[in-house]
Amino acid sequence: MRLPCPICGERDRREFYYKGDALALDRPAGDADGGVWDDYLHNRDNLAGVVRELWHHAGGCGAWIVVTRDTVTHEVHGAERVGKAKA
Amino acid sequence: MGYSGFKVIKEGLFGQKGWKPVWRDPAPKSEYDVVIIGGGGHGLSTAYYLAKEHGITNVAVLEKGYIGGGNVGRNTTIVRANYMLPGNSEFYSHSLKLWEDMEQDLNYNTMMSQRGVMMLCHSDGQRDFFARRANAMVNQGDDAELLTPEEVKREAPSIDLDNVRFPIYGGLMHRRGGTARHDAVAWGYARGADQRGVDLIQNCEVTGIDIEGGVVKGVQTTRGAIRAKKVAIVVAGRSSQVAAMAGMRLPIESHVLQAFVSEGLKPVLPGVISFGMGHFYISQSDKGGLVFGSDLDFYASYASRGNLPMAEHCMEACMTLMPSLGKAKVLRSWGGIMDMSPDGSPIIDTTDTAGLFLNCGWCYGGFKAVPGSGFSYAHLIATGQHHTPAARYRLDRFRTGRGLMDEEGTGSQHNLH
Amino acid sequence: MRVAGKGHTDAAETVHFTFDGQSYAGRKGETLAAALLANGVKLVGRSFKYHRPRGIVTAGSEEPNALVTVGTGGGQDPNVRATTLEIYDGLEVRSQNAWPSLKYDMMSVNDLAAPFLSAGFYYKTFMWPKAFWESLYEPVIRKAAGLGALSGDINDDIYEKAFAHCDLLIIGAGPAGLMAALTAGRAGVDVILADEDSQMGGRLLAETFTVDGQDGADWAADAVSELAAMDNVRLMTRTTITGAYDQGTYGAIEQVGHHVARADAPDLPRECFWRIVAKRAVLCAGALERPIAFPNNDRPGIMMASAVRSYLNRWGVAPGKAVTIFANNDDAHRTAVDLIAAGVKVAGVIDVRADVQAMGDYPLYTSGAVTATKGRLALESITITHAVGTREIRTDCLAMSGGWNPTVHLTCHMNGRPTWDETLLSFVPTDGSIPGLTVAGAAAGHMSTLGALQSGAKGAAAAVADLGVTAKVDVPTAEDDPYRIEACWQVDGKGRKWLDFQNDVHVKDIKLAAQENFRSVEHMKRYTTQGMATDQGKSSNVAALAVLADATGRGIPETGTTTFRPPYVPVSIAAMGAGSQGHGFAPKRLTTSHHASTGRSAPMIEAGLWYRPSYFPAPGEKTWLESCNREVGYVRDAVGVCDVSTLGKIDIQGPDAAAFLDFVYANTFSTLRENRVRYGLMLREDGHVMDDGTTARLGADHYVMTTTTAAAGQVMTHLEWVAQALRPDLDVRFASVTEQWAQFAVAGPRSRALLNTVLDDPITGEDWPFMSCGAVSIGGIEGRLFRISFSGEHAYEIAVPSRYGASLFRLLVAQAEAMEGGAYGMEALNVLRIEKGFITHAEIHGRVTAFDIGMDRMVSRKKDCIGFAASRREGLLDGQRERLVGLRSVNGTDKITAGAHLFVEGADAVSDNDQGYITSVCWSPTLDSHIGLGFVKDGPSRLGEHVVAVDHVRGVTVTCEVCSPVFFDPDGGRVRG
Amino acid sequence: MAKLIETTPCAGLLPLSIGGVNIHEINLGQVTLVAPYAGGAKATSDALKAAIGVTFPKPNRTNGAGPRAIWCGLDQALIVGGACPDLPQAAVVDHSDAWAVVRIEGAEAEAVLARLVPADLRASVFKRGHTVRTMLVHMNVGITRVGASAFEVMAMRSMAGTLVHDLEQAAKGVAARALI
Repeated sequence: MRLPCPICGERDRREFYYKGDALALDRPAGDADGGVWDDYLHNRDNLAGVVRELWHHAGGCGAWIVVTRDTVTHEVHGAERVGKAKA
Repeated sequence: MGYSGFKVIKEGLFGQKGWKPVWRDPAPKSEYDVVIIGGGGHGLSTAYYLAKEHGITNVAVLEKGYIGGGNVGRNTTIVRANYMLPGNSEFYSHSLKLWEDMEQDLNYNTMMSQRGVMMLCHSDGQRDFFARRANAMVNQGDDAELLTPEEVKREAPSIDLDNVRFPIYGGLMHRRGGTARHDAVAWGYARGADQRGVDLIQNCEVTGIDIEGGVVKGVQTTRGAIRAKKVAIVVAGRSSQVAAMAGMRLPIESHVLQAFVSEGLKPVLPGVISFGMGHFYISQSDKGGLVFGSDLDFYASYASRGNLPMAEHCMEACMTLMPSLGKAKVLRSWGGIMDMSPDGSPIIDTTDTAGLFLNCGWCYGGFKAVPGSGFSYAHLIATGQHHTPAARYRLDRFRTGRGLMDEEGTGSQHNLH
Repeated sequence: MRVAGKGHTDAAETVHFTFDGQSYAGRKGETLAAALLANGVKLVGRSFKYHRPRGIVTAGSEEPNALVTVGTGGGQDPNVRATTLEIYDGLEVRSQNAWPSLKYDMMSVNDLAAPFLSAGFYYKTFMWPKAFWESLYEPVIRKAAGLGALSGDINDDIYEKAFAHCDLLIIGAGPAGLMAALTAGRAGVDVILADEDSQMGGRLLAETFTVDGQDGADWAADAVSELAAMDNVRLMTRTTITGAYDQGTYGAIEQVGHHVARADAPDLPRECFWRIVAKRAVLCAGALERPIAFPNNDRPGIMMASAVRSYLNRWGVAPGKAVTIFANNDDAHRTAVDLIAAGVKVAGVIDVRADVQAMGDYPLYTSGAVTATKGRLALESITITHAVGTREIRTDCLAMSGGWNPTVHLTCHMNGRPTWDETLLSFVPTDGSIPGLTVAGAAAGHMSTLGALQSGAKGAAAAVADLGVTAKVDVPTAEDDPYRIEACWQVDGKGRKWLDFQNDVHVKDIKLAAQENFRSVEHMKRYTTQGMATDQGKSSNVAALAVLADATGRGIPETGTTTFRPPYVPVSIAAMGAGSQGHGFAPKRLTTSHHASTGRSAPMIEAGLWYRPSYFPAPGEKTWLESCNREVGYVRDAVGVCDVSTLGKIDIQGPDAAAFLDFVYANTFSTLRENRVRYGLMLREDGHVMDDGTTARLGADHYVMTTTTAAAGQVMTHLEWVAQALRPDLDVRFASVTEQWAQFAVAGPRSRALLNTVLDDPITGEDWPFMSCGAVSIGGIEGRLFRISFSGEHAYEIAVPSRYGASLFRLLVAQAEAMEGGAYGMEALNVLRIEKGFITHAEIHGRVTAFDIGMDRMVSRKKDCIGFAASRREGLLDGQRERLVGLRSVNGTDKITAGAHLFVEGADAVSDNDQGYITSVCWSPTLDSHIGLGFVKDGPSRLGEHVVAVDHVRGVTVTCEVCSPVFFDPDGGRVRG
Repeated sequence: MAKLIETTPCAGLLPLSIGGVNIHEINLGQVTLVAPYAGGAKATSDALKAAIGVTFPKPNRTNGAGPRAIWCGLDQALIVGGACPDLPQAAVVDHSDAWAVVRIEGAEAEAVLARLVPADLRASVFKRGHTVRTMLVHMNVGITRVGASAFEVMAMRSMAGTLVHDLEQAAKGVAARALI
């Protein structure tokens, strides 16, 4: 398996660490309702199909990226860096 | 028909003509008392125990493919009760007892072989942690021993004590653990359920769950609508999809776990050996194949196949631990889809929909749970009450933080368990 | 026997090898199978279940029968296919699965019991009495099962792994593969051409075809020469592509050194496992001929027709003196033609078809079938029926052909299913099964040589066109005979009709499976073990499917196939795990003081990837505990030195560094003054403790964080996650400086005195209060000093650039020894921290919260932080949770053990009564008592209570007093002193 | 006054000469990790250019021949072979002691690295002056092509022994093939 790092180009899967669904980017406020945090921490759509998920190019440039990937075929549709650095 | 050595000899003399189908192929009826979605190990054992323990036989098991085609037929066949935390401890203890009586109970040789499960530790700290686990097992009434490195070597001469990257400080031996013939478990439960009147319906995919006013009414399938008083979901690897039909979003992420088998070899391993640092486990089947596995591939997948990095990691762990196995050749690799939960422990619970039940989240410990899970799930479905050994497998524990069972201590990231 | 004038081997290059102790001569480069056949050896193995005598069936890696063991001792290599093993001088080979000998195998009694050993019989018996499974039945079954054996010895044979990258991977170097490589290579793209054989050419080496009017083998040799001369083409022989994986990654096993005696090339890897990354691939793996299931079709001497041609044409060996041929297709007739041309007698061709013409001068029996065979250890005769009767034919070799199966395996590795082709009577690959891979040649169902050449060229041209390169398609002339075949899967008659030769599955087994309702192809496979042997059903699966389809009244397409999965051929664990044997499993991290420590005979223990000294033995000390007690004494009474460089050190800079730390730590760091250090507690987002450590503020926007050794990597990943993903609004940068600085703890009442012997400028208590930090100079080298303590003593940690680490360690230890102190190791460090109630990952084991370890008040309510919200969950703040306490054996002298569980006095030691457990213990020489840390339900409310620690597995039961985790100097006077 | 003595990461391990490759340790001198703050990329690059004549490198590239700037990860570069100027708009960290650096060169250098490294280092795609952050077996490394058949490999200092061991084993395997 290979993933397209937006910084380094396509690299072997062994250079990457997987975190999970990209919903982890949408962190609730600290005082948000328990149910909101439950959804954030635990509950997942877990789609059989195209998903957005978080990977870290740990064995490469160190970028955290959002990869769009099909969980059935493992086809990768693209990747982008998380967040937006301050301009 | 009963199976026995006598019967095998008789059929041998008469050309095997007397063997009957192991299960029927009934057409689905329009209504059942209980519809079980999923004809895997857990679904089949649930049906069996519903019939046997609760006399509920107007039951259909709906399987989208073939009976036993899911994880029950694609695992490393390990059976053990070596858990540490309340909840898991009593559940797996109960499940192991069911394993021990399974063959006589089912009249089917599932080849449950209690040749022992030995976990290896690699530091003083890990040995202390193993002691905690071992004592929890004994407290629960199960067996556990701490082994010295020399005792480990005596049990498994293949282990290289002298030149391994993470030295062996000892082991936790669980002698009542072992392996079983995975397909036979599915077939044995299927046969037992069928004999008690349960309809096993293959090639029948559930496409919808009918709910009216918060009460479950039945299911839609590729073979038509089926009404049911109770519907039980038990579809590891597809849990999120099926639960979504009932409007539920589960604390589950699906991951692929690979396993490997070598060519047949003369006996070389005693029982199951598990190498903590490499997250590697291996045993030898009755046919002589080394059956082994390692970690998840670590990315979400429904593909039931993996990639090379984890396969290589697995072989690397084998080579540091037991280099004398190096010339064994891997014959086949495969993948199963694991329901990974946020604490690595399963869910057996009711849902917000009356009559709808949920059984999922077995991570990669589902095989050894087959009898216990079916027994406890059947109890819940039949009585509406949680069966005591599985009473902690609640869905709401993640929201409340009460009764989490994180054996690995890795936290709520699903794939880390 | 050898056939004069045939074959591509050189008679002059004779080598000697042994098989079951008997010495034979063979020719360099030929396979063991060819050499054995040349020597008239027909019996080579025993089958798995019934131990039936078996001979060589194929001439390739699909061989089900001819498996042998090579070598002895640690180098013993079981289950090697004689059909692929190249012989060399001194090769020693043994047969397998037979006792006492291949000819007289006691276990062949199984064959007599065969009527009772039908498919799946074992599921129906061996259940009584219950205990007999493990004690009797299973051991007997296990002993009988298995094929070859491992020696159990370890050896140092070298295995290797490697990566390769290319534009186009061509799998198989037969006519299609060579043509594809020529086409792509000439177009200038980077090509890898891989073939499992030692020589490229595929069937061109084994047939008598011509290409471009030239002998096919010569054409192949010319093509290989042309390719070898291209810089952009890499030729990989003896390399089998084993698996297709995501995004154009392929696994491959190269047999690097199995054809060479190890003594001749000691450093040569035996095998190399390749990870090949290809933008495009063309599968030119050809096709595999399949047997026909007729009664007793498994006798030695019955083999595939194509194999007979391989042995004859390529190796110059005739597998028999009077050869018969049984087939359902035209292709097989060429066997007769080739044999006759070589002067070998053809005793008859039996063709199942009615309207078929002989291609030469041989007896042809149309509408024919082989209905019986004779010969116990070698074929002697066959009985046939044909259009006008039955007869017996004396024959010592029967060449059979049930048609060809395209080698679709790789196309199924990503869950693709092949498509049934009614004309070819076989499965062909389904387009698009592997992204980026196209199929050409016989693998795609193009059965003629011209068809293979054409599709190879076109396949390659299309693949490189995808990459924006135009390739010229220029195909030589070759035969283009039609492939005519008529279905024939099994022949009626008395006797077992074998399908899976190795696993001893025959037609009746499949029918029994169907009878018992194992109708799904997967059920049939699993019930009968059809296709589960070392060849994974390469030649037998399709016929078995056909039998199942027939037995269940379905067509073959509806019956479906089982799934082919990697690897295509068996791959040794040593190859895929290459580099890991011994210490290669993980990198080793050594501190700068490593050699100084080992020089002092300190036992080194693993701490993650690092090695740290356990203790430093002194002359006369007999146990680690004596050393440990002495080292604890250094710190409590004088001064001790310990390398703490393994702790993670992260440099954090930026305008928002303080805000960032406030977000990742549960407590607050923005309020920390410059040149001061603070203890920090880090939570996971799920509210449990991730790690702890100290963080120093070096400047307004500059901190350096320390992590535990164990969690350093996890914390770094976490910080990058938070900074990049959750708080991109914060301007902060990190860098690991773990490697940059060698850092040493200097601890004990004389620590300042010691430091003042090495620092260029002495320090004072006033300038360097507890939890201060700053720059210092040692011999003109700038370092950092932190006044922090993990022992409860007046202590410091001093850091210098790593190049000076070894030197500084020796200096510090020498100075300490001059002050009645010295170096201390992990054992003493552990005692010192337990005495003070400081936690490590033994306590923060992933399931505990700040509340559990008594640090909930540190979790700031004034700000949001990682883990805050989840840590407020009701279940995590329940007083009845197991919470951190100290434990002291009531009489002080009873040893307590970590891992013991705790019970109320008088309660049974069973799960329902469990009150908690012990995580860390030590003998405290300071307190003269056994002490420990542990977790007890509602612990802080139970100080003073007696509990019983029960360690069943160590046989220890001790009454303990629950106490504060801080055993020593609870007021902290010493650390500030 | 105390006197501290320097030790290099690969002391006692190198040089090695095996078949077609030579491996020896490199001393890069002063090594400074530079990570520009938000909005500080240009100013940092300009300051580097003015002081030592190299601009801040693009990903997977190095700049300069004397003093060099070697990209080493997301928005980070190592300044080697010269003192790093004051860079107010960047985090600046001394990394002079953080790395074990070896040079591997010879006709088979690429083949040796291909035994160990998943990244594509073929000359056609990985040219002189190109650099990657990747893995060497299980270690994180930086690899720079410094010549037609010469590479610089940087690994964590503490892993120097493993780095040399892995390179040595791979080189032996490659050399042995040439003999059959």
